[in-house]
Amino acid sequence: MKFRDTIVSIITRFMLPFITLFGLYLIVHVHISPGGGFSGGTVVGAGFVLLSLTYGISMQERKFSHRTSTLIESGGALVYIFFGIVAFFYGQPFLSNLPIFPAGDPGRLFSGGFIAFLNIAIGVKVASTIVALFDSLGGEDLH
Amino acid sequence: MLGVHPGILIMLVLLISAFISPVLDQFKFKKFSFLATFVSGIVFVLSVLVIFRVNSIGVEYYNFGGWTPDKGIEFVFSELEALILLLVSGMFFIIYLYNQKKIREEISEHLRGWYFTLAFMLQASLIGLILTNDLFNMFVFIEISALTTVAIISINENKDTVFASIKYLFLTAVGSSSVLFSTGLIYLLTGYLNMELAGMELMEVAGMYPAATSMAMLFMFFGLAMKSALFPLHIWLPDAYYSAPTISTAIMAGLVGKAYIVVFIKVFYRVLPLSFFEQTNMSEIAIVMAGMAIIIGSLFAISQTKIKRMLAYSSVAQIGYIFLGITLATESSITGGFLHIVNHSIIKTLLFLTVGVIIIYTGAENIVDFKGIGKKYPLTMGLFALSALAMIGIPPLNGFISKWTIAIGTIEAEKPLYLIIIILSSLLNAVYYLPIIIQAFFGGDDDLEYDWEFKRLGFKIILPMLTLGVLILIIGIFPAKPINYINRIVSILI
Amino acid sequence: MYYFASIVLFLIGFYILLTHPNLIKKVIGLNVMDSAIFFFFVAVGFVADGGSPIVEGSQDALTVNPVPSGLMLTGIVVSVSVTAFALAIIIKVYQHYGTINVEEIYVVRSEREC
Amino acid sequence: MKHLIAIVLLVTLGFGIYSVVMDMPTFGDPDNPGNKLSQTEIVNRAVEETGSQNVVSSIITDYRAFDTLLETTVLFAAIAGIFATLIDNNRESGDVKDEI
Repeated sequence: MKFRDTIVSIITRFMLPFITLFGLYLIVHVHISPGGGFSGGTVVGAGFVLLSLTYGISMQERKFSHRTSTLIESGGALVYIFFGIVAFFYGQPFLSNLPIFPAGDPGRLFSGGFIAFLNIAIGVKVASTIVALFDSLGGEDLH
Repeated sequence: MLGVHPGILIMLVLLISAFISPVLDQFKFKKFSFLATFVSGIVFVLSVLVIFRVNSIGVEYYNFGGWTPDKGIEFVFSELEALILLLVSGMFFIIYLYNQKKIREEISEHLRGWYFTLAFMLQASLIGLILTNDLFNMFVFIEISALTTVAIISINENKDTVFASIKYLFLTAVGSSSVLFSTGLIYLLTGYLNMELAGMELMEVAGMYPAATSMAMLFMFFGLAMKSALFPLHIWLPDAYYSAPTISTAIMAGLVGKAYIVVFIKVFYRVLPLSFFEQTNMSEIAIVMAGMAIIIGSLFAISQTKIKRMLAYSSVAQIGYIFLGITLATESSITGGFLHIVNHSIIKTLLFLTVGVIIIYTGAENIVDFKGIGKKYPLTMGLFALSALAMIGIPPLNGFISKWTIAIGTIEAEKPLYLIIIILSSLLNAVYYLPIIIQAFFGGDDDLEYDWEFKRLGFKIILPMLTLGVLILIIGIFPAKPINYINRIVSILI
Repeated sequence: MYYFASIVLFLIGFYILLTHPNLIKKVIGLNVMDSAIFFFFVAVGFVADGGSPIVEGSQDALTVNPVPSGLMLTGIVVSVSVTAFALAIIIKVYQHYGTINVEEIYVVRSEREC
Repeated sequence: MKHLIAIVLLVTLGFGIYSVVMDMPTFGDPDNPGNKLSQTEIVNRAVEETGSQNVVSSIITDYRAFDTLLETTVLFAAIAGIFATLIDNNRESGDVKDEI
């Protein structure tokens, strides 16, 4: 990209860790406070989109190629299905939670059975989907 | 393993293969159509297991996560679901078997991984639509199948497919929105999303909130009629069928519309109180729409010059038959409508498969090009003729049985006008199918010898078509068993 | 009254979808329609004086109905997917026809038929 | 003309729906049929049954986790469709337009 604004690039560099951190917080604390895999994943994805808006798509592509995005998306969904299938080995229906996974102490980070894990899987998938969407829909013009 | 049910395994197998295909695609895996055939074979075997299980155990419910139906999501396995499940998975299996080298070349090679990903998802969503017992879950399945259908139309992009898919996408999105709105109204009135619980609750509250109930019904009807292309809402269908690749067209024509009709049956007979449907003139409107679909679909089909478009308009008319059967709501009309879902799915798929062979091997897209083709492809055109005759409703074939049953239904419902419409439309069907058959076999040069095409096409293309042809004959000659089975379903529904 | 607002929004979206020839505006109309339905669902689940459905400490606090909100999270994602896919196809339409105006597309198509 | 037909259609639809709204259960009433399960069956028991304080999360990823799986499938379908339609865009950009 030919044009680069100093202010924008510095602020991006400054903000990016916080955006990502906030997204991760939303994902991981889904069972305690408002948030969730989708919203958190979108925030993380938006961080990546900001990166490619400021530094051009090539920078982002180096960190996040088409191939990795496909692998991450499929992987996220497969992990979700895997958590569901675990129930079969305990004689429970698909996607059973508490009979199998430890409930923990409500309000702590490690509680709520598989809820947090499922949301991590979703969050990763959604983040990569947002980036891939941006790439394929608007990405061309940034080259 | 207590929590495992063959029906759930079907969903899981399909979803997992849908998610794995792109990964395999990244690693230069090439044999997608083998994978698809294999997976759909497994699904077919599992659905045979489901139907046996339903026959021996009876109705079963599967609660995801073990939650009670008022909170969680539930799948239901009764005879209705098992029959349509068998139909969908069997048809997918046959269509994938047919998907041989020459036909596969319609879809360019680097897209094949994505194509089969989408096809797996479409199959999963259709099966989910049939099995689910939860209104919101149904909406999500509807959206999956809408998106994947659009994607398999537009996979071979050119001017026609792109425009057809954007048109379909907008209309289908409006349809899903109205289904969602109706779901919201039902939830507002009952507090349940589960179909059976909401249905029971709605029986009681419908009297208290008549306007809201009828609005829910109106939106649900509009949405599902849009999706299954009932007459004034059919405008997306001909373009979509015409421009899509052969396999996509076969899947869409044979199965996608049918799944929505099954959803229509489930929603209108299990959730929304049927008495209400009849009180509020809506069933009258639906019947009139179906009657118009039958006549106008046939008339449009006559005026077409492209064979795929003609078949598409013929589908519009046949969907009219099915809706007529369902909305007349007498016992034999519903049986006939139901049987026509199965029959039309088989016949239309066979028609599109044979036409696909002709178009791909000879390039004959227009009806006039079919002159003399019967001599070059006697078996394919013979099967085409068989299915066309079944579509018209010639006695020993399956189309006759279902049309006959619907006709009996019109007499039971004391609506003789529709009997006339059925007979008239059969004549119209004959007007557009018979000339093609006659031209194909007796038109063209007389001195051409019959040239059997077994070698040219190969066993793997002929086998699926023959299977469907044999099915048409079997259902036509021995209709007692399927009719009894469907009668059992209908007697539970009413 | 809240229901009524969502219905007005629904009708506005539907009007845009029906009458605007521009495909992008049709997508916007579709989104407005979907948002109206989301508002409707959230209004369905509202309970007067209810707090947010996060249970801390006492379990008996009155909260709004969490089910419609949860459903609408799903609905929003679905709507995003449809929008994204529609935009992708519109890009293709533009590449093939050189316009995203439906009326002009019909002109191009009828010229090609002749 | 088209606009007029659309407006007439929508105004009729609007009046229809307006009469429905008047007929609907009161807004925000905890005793609405739609809300009858929420307090007793879901909010009060969610922590115990799912171990999550955020009841909305326990609905989307536990009670109705299958919906969420399908939701990711929808997203995946969209992205697969987009890749399938736009994929050769990057390969042969430019010469598609020449067809017109």
